[in-house]
Amino acid sequence: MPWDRNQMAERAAQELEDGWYVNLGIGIPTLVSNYIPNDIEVTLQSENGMLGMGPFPLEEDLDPDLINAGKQTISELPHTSYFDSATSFGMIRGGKIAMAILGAMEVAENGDLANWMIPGKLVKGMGGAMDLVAGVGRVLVITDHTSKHGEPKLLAKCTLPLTGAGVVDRIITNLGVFDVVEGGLKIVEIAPDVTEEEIRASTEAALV
Amino acid sequence: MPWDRNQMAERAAQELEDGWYVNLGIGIPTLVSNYIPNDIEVTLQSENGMLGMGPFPLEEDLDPDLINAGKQTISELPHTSYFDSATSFGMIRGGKIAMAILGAMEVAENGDLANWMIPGKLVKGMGGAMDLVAGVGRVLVITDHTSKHGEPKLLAKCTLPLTGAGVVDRIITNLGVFDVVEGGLKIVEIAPDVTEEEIRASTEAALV
Amino acid sequence: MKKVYNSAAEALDGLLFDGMFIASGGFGLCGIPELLLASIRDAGTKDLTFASNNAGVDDFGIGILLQTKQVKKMISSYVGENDEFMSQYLSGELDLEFNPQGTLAERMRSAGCGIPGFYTKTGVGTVIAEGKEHKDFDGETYILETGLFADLSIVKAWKADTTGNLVFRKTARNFNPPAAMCGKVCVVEVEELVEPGELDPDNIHLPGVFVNRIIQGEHEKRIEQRTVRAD
Amino acid sequence: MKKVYNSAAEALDGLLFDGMFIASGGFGLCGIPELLLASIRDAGTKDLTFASNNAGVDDFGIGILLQTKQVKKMISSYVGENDEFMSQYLSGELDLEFNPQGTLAERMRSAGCGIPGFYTKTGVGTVIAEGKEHKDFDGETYILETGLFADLSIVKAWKADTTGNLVFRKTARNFNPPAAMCGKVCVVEVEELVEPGELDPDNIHLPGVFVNRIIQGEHEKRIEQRTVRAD
Repeated sequence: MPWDRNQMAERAAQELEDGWYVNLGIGIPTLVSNYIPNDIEVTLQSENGMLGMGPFPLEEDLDPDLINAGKQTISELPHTSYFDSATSFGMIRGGKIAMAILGAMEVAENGDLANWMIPGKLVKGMGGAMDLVAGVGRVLVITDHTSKHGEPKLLAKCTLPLTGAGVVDRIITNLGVFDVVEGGLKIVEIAPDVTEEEIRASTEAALV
Repeated sequence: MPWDRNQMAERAAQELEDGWYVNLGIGIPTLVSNYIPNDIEVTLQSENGMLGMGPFPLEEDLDPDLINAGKQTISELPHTSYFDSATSFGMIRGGKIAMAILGAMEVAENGDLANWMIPGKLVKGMGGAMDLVAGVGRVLVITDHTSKHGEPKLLAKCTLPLTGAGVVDRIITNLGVFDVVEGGLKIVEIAPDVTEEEIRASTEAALV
Repeated sequence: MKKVYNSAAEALDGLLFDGMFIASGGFGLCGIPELLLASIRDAGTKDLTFASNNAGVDDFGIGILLQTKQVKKMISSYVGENDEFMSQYLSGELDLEFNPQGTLAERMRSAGCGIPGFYTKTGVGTVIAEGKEHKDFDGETYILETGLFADLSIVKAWKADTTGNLVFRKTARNFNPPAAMCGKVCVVEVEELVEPGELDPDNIHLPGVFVNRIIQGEHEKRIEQRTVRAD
Repeated sequence: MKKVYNSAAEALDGLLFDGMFIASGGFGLCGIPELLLASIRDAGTKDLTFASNNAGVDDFGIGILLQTKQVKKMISSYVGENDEFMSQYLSGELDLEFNPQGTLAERMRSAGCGIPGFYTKTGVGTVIAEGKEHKDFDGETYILETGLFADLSIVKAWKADTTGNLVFRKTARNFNPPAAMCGKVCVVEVEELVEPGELDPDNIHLPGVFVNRIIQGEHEKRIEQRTVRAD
């Protein structure tokens, strides 16, 4: 059976290492925080200016001055620090954030990522995604293997405007785990009861 | 009679305006702080990371963590703020400091300033002087009109390595006050009992 | 030199002109200069260009200036929360320049620090890099981004002393310090105004040299996405 | 992930190698990483390049590494307080690259922030500009300065919590934050080590993400120019 959203997040959490500072994108990546193994310390960065992001607050602790990059109210932790946006992206661009976990509209076999814009249709903006994929140590993408219409999302070449060129290191989909390597994507792991044939049938990118 | 060190500093203090943030160099410029008119508020910047520099401390308030750019122990004021060196020179380079008052080895008629190095002889470094002359709103130089050996210091052209090219706005010497204008230096004011002939005799720069 | 003014209108007096370029602090609706934005709406200043990470929502933040069609152009990283924005943009009434969020913040800080251009890897190989100078450093390709020099900065802080030293609170700091730095004049609105000496000199988030005018006022501080946990 | 080490030697273990490039915080003798410098002297690591605003005095600060001839090159803005330096420099034993103070600080910050180059007006028309790319922005000429990417950062803070969040005291902050940012690894010495939660999250001067290893120890904190007023 393919992984569901929570299982993908749980699988992604296994990628984390002790002592890492990590940025989680909106959507499934946010769920990863629920599965961080107890025996490692991972500090979450919110690019609007916070390290050490805590869970959603209790009703009585709601604070309009304390939100995450998705504009949701959150809480702080004992080791939290706050800083301005220039410093926040300084640490991102400077490679101090070990990993970003992001969603995708399309990923190409060469590691190109498109996740911010559908021309003429969806014009919201890239937010901090372009800085993240250019700056952090490792880019992990979590995405459904195909679109709602069943179209492959792992492509030979992205058709949408790029967020970054050649930036993705690893992809976790509902069907498995894939690394961007020389010549295409390498199957690292297959979800339970999924076959390589199923993966090949729903993947446009070269599988090597 | 030509001005002495304190009179030069007193004259320089008249250049200051209410609300200004000012950086004072080492030597005579430091004395300017003794003559700031009571009816204006001037905040002194120390480029090692402080706005609102106070006087030397009382013996019992000596603090190794509180020094000025000349490495002297100083004191703080109620409106003092501390910041790092990148921020400090951000405000300097960004033009937020209204005026720097600096010493000089040589000033040229086109506003070139040399005050940091005598090749083969004095190799100390420019410290923050190059950033100051390039960044602040207005550069005021205080210097003796001639060297210890009686040589002119206001020259047609600097002979020493420059601190900045065309950066000086006004010069206060023991003999008078001079503006850098099109074609040379303009005499703005003459010290009491000094004659224009005396000034001309000890000045190499074109006086217009 | 008095920096403290009695109202937003007073603090903005003489600073506004049609076609001007304003840098604004805030992220989403968090830490936005709501009083100054309302005053700019009341002043009716037109053809504004705004550098601001977001464009507010329809009836709050920069959104209120979109409703009155006072904005000509936005320089932002994300504008997805605003229907009015979308309709004006799609109809061609509003110009939009997307900047990656970190590039936007750094362009503001750079201008404030006298740096007219810097190189970044962000956006290389994307539409953001089109038309920009490319340069290799140590075998990697970067693009040149320029400082954003604004006519006016409007920002929101938590506390100020009367000399303009500012303190921000939690994630409401965000773009406020870099936005404050990049304007020819910087006007600040605060929740609390104190006397010099009441703020810790080691913990001033933005020194008063960057601040020209200050007002104190009541803030709505609207929450955009109210999310809570059960226990 | 433990960041706290028991001694300077332990904290530097595995990080030192001959010919390496070290960025150091401090201004004059104020806020210098005195314990780490002493430990590098004891380790005997050779052919070091140091980016540091100053070179200490003969028997304190980087001066102690000049005495043992462990330094090959200094990148500094002012070295006037050190006779040993001067004699080694004039005899050709020591290489020296002068950087304007603000350029040095910004080169450190830039490297730490992933910016390999930036333009500045500082030094245009002087020896500092020789051989550097010149570029005009808006009718003014600027020069390109590059990021200073160090192998190791050594800095001194007042307090740290065990996750590496740092707080500095008064003008001892100076070059420490930018120096901390530009190294592949950053080692910090502090006067006081506290538990997470004991520092105010709004007033962390340098977040723990920039810090890899921490030691706590006794500091001499020598005063270079003792100046007092009478009453």
